[in-house]
Amino acid sequence: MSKDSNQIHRLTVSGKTWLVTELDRKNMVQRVEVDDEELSIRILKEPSVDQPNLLASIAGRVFIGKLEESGEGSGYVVRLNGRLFKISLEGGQQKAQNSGAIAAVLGPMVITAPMSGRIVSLKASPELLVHEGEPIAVLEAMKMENEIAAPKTGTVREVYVKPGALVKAGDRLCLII
Amino acid sequence: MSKDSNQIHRLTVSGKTWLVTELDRKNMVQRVEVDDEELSIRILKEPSVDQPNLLASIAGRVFIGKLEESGEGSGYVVRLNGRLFKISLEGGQQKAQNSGAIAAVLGPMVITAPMSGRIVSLKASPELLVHEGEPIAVLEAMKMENEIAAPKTGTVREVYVKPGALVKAGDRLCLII
Amino acid sequence: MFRKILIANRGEIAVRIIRTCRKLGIKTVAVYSEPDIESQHVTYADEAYHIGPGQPSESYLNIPKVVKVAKTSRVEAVHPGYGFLAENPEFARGCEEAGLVFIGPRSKILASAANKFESKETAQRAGVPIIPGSKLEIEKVEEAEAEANRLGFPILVKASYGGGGRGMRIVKTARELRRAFGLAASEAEVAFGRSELYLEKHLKNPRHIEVQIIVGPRGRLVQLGERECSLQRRHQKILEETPAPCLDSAARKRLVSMALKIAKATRYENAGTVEFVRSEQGDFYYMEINKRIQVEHLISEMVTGVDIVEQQIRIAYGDGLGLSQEEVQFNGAAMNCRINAEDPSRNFAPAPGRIEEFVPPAGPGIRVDTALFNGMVVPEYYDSLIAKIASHGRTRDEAIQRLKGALSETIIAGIETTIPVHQTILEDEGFVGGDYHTQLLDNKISAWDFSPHVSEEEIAMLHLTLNYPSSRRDKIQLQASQSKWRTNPQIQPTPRKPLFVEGL
Amino acid sequence: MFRKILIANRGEIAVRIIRTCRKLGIKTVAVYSEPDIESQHVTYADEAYHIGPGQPSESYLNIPKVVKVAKTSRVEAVHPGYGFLAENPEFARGCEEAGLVFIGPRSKILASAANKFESKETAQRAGVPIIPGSKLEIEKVEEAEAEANRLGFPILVKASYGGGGRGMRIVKTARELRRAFGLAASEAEVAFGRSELYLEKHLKNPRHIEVQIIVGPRGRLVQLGERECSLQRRHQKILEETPAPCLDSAARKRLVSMALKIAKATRYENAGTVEFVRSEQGDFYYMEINKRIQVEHLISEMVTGVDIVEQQIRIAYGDGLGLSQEEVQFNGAAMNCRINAEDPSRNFAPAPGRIEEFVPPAGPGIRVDTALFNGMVVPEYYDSLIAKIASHGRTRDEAIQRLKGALSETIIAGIETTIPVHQTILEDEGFVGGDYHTQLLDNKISAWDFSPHVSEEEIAMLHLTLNYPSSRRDKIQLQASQSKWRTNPQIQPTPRKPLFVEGL
Repeated sequence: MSKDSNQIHRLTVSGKTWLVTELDRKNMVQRVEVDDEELSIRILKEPSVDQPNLLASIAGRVFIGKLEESGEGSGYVVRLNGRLFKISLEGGQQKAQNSGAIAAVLGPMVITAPMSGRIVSLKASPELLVHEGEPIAVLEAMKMENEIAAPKTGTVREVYVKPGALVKAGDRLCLII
Repeated sequence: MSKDSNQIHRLTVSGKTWLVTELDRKNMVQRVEVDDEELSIRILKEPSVDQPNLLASIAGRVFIGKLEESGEGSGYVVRLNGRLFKISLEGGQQKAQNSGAIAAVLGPMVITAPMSGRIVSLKASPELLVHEGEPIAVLEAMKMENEIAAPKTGTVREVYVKPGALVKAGDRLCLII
Repeated sequence: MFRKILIANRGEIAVRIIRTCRKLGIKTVAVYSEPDIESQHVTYADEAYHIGPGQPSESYLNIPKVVKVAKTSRVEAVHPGYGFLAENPEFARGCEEAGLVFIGPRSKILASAANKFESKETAQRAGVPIIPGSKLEIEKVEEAEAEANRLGFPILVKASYGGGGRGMRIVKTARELRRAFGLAASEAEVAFGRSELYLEKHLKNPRHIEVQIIVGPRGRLVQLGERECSLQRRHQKILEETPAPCLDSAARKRLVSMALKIAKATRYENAGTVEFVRSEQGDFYYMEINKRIQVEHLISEMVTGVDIVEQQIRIAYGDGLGLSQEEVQFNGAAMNCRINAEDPSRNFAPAPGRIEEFVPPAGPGIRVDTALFNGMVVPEYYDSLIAKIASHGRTRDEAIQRLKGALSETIIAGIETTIPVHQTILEDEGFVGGDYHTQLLDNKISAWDFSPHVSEEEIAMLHLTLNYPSSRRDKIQLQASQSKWRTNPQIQPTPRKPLFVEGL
Repeated sequence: MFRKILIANRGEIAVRIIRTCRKLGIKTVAVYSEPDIESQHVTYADEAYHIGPGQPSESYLNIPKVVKVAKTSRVEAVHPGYGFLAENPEFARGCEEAGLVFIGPRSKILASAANKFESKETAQRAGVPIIPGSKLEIEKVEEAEAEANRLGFPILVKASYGGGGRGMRIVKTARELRRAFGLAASEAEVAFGRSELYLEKHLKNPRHIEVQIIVGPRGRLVQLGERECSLQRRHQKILEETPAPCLDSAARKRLVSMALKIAKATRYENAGTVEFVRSEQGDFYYMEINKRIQVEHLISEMVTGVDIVEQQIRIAYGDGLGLSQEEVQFNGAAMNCRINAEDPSRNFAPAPGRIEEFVPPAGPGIRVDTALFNGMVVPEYYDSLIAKIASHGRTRDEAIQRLKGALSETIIAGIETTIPVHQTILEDEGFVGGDYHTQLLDNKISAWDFSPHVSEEEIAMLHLTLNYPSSRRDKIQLQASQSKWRTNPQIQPTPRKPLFVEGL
């Protein structure tokens, strides 16, 4: 723990990023700064291989934390009092924005279906110029129609699906260059 | 599956043993004899590494089976429609009875606490002769007193606990020779 | 009583019907589509049969298939639940012709009210007001303009053949009519195969209030009070309550007597719901009669103790009405939250997926109707309703407070749900004051923040859990293994509009 | 209203009290022993503090510790739940002296009724019959013989200082008295530190019926009807119901008026339960008054809609009685099953352990009060009650059928429970007929088979699941890994008798 002291961590949860700094630790009390608020965490039980739960209390409230499984890349899943939180470390949100910007510059991009469903309508057709945010397809799932917007400005090079087609999450819809 | 055909399996569940024989299998219908009753099992979905559930129906009733984890020795745990069943193969019950009988003949036996609790009273004392089924200790757990009976007739050689002691499941209570 | 019935539905309503059947000692037969094979309604039923792939048209809407399963499994009756084939006269006729009892009104009653004009004319003859509107099917925009001028703006353009919000448009001035009419007609054509439209006077800030009725043989009838269903998002009900907080006993009496008039005039049978609109001035207008069990029926059950599904089955069997109006006691207030698999922080995008953890709420006055369980997959083919969490209290305030507690206890992990929306609603002054209408949610919802609230304390704990020395080792091990957690796809869908706004 | 209260309890009752506090907007402070640190009552509370190791005497019964936590956490009141310190006058006094409101009767009322003779004399003065008995503390067997002859056999020998079944003996003939007296005296000495005994006339096949009362300031009082608690195993309640099936309205009126007389004569305060025995002839005899919330309070809540815990808190705060007798409506019937972590197929041996899977029942008329969750460990230190599964119906029959459905839906895997016992009871003719008494279960239970029923179909499926070719590979992999499933220990304990038969 000591090696991380005073280092600023960036935690992104539900699209919001917090700055977390570990301050000092005395006995079983760890002080932590979250954004500008200082909190004292009293460790009640440290995690072990047999008992992977971390038990601690803040201002009397007891929390049970457990690292569930790591996700892809910089993502983690932590269970806190039964609820699951997906966490990105080191400013995951910013990174996502950056990668989008890079893609816009770098060129060809395959648009995939964000969820399983049925293609209700398709605006993308070969050689069509599309602008970022412009709808290129409508996907029906759970009795709702969902617009799929172009993530970048460019020209549609190939279209892989037809209106009415059933697609699975991750299936290719079209290629924008 | 074919190699097991017509072989009689002994399944012990909740202390009762059934004789199970696999008869023929045509397409997705497996015929099985349980004791003297013949049943047709229609396989709806075979288990795979990704989808470990076996789905099948008997007389229209749908069952979802999953091998959960193997227990110790010949024990298995199967989840059937959400419920967990502990199963012994090859007549587990008989085996348990036998091992009891063998112990009675073979001699020294350490009696352990079947659950955590408090020793309320202790009848076992060194050199005491005890008969099978005779109470040797009373253990308190969940506000109930539970008698621990001697599993064999013999002489108490050593006593490891005192009245009032807190014990954990598996802790040694005494040695009977 | 019936020995065995088939439930031509899925999800929470199929499970709910099975529960009443178990109570009555009736065996149940479930049907399931491919993605539903491991569902709770399949394992809760005594028998279950596959009826096709995920697409509703090929399974739950496949009349010949469902009727065939009913016949081969030798059931005596069929309960259609809500949605799917529940109000389909062809399905009811199919059952009747196969010698099966359809648990609901007879096919000819379902068919007669399929034409909403006939139903409205019946209402008028019975002396129940309807919203002023054009009576005919309008095909030409000029005709619409003449009718609109007669009615006065604002008006509502609606599809003559088809239900709910599809093809519906509010037109505020004469100038907008031509464009709106064209768009609505083409939308109606696509959705229902018929482009005819009609016009209705548009009421400002209306309330949607409905009356639950149960009609036995020879028109014997009881009513289980009203349900206030004005809390809607884009014409879809979100939260329902009973009694309606805006009604005094005189207004309630007037409303109920209108509902009974409609039931009698239409010679209605079995359980049904008479829907009304209430204007800001307090006038009621008859809308339509829903000929099925409704999603929100449970709140009427909670205040009266009457099992509506049981009454449906008893009437269909021929046992008659099991209770008189005098036996129906109304106790306290009840309120229901529709929990949908939708992501409110991403404009209510559908959120199908695997349920990693489900912990339902419990305790005094709480009822949960759901088919959720740990590890199940919510399929993308069907309605997003995954649970109903309802509360009952001696007063409306008690019901609200209990519901807030219940929502805070509920854990549904793995997918996004509309629980944060309900939590926001239950804190909203307009809602808590009881003074709201069908526009409340659409007016306010864009200003609400539904990204799950995470406190500083939780952030500190998440950080510590992630970085605790002994956790780190696990972390490295875990990173090497395959993960079941997919990161969200980069491209997020934006829901456009609901497909079937059935107002279930 | 109180801003913050401490709950000096654990398990389902602590969770249930937290739910009412949430409803009322009161913050909660929980206390926990070491093995309870990950319990639901700890994470549901706003704050929670450790008060000692697993042994109750060092944690939940540790008065100075609990009072200290209450003071340092700055609560204004303490709710004791049931069991533990609930009726301990020293604890109530400790709270009072620390400036904390004890949610229950004042310490002097708890203390005065601790002497059961005083309480019985008060009853007699109020004109309420008590079971004929010896009035004094008897120390010598000769004295007992004289008293027994006066009363007539069979008689009941009971400990003067102590509760429930400890030291209790039924003596049928004069010949048996000497031996029974000696055994009972030494048992009482061990259990309560006092060997004095007293005698009571033993009634044949009695019923145990109790009346729920709530007393506000200045003796203002409401009653929430009776509860039939005769379904007992070795003097411990197993299943309770309301209304009592044996009572007609005249008998109910008589019973309730006796309960009210007792409440007034003892100047009782807050919620309490007046317990009666009913003889085969239909005569009621006052037993004692329970000065706490009871395990089975939920069935009275279900038929009246009154939140008894809320009333306790409001009265303690000084808000007075929140309702009048006229406002209390009785609707239908309710029934509660106590689900214990005990193995009925091994003579109800305690079955603590890890909950591998918990699926509670739900649906119309079902209420579940529990603190169970997936993965929790039921500790061996405390009472074996782990869940209450209750049903409400318009009729007793509906409540029974719903409860049967609910029990069949419930999954508690990992430990053994008494669910099979309840399932057998609900099919028992004597119980279903409503004609039963406190001996029913003890008379019948030895003839019942509680080994879980497994059907041929299930055996066939278990076999196939185990032996399916693609499963086999997993099996080998699994065998290599450590198992969390311990095989049952070879030596099984035989429960002798309950330690504290508190009749909670």
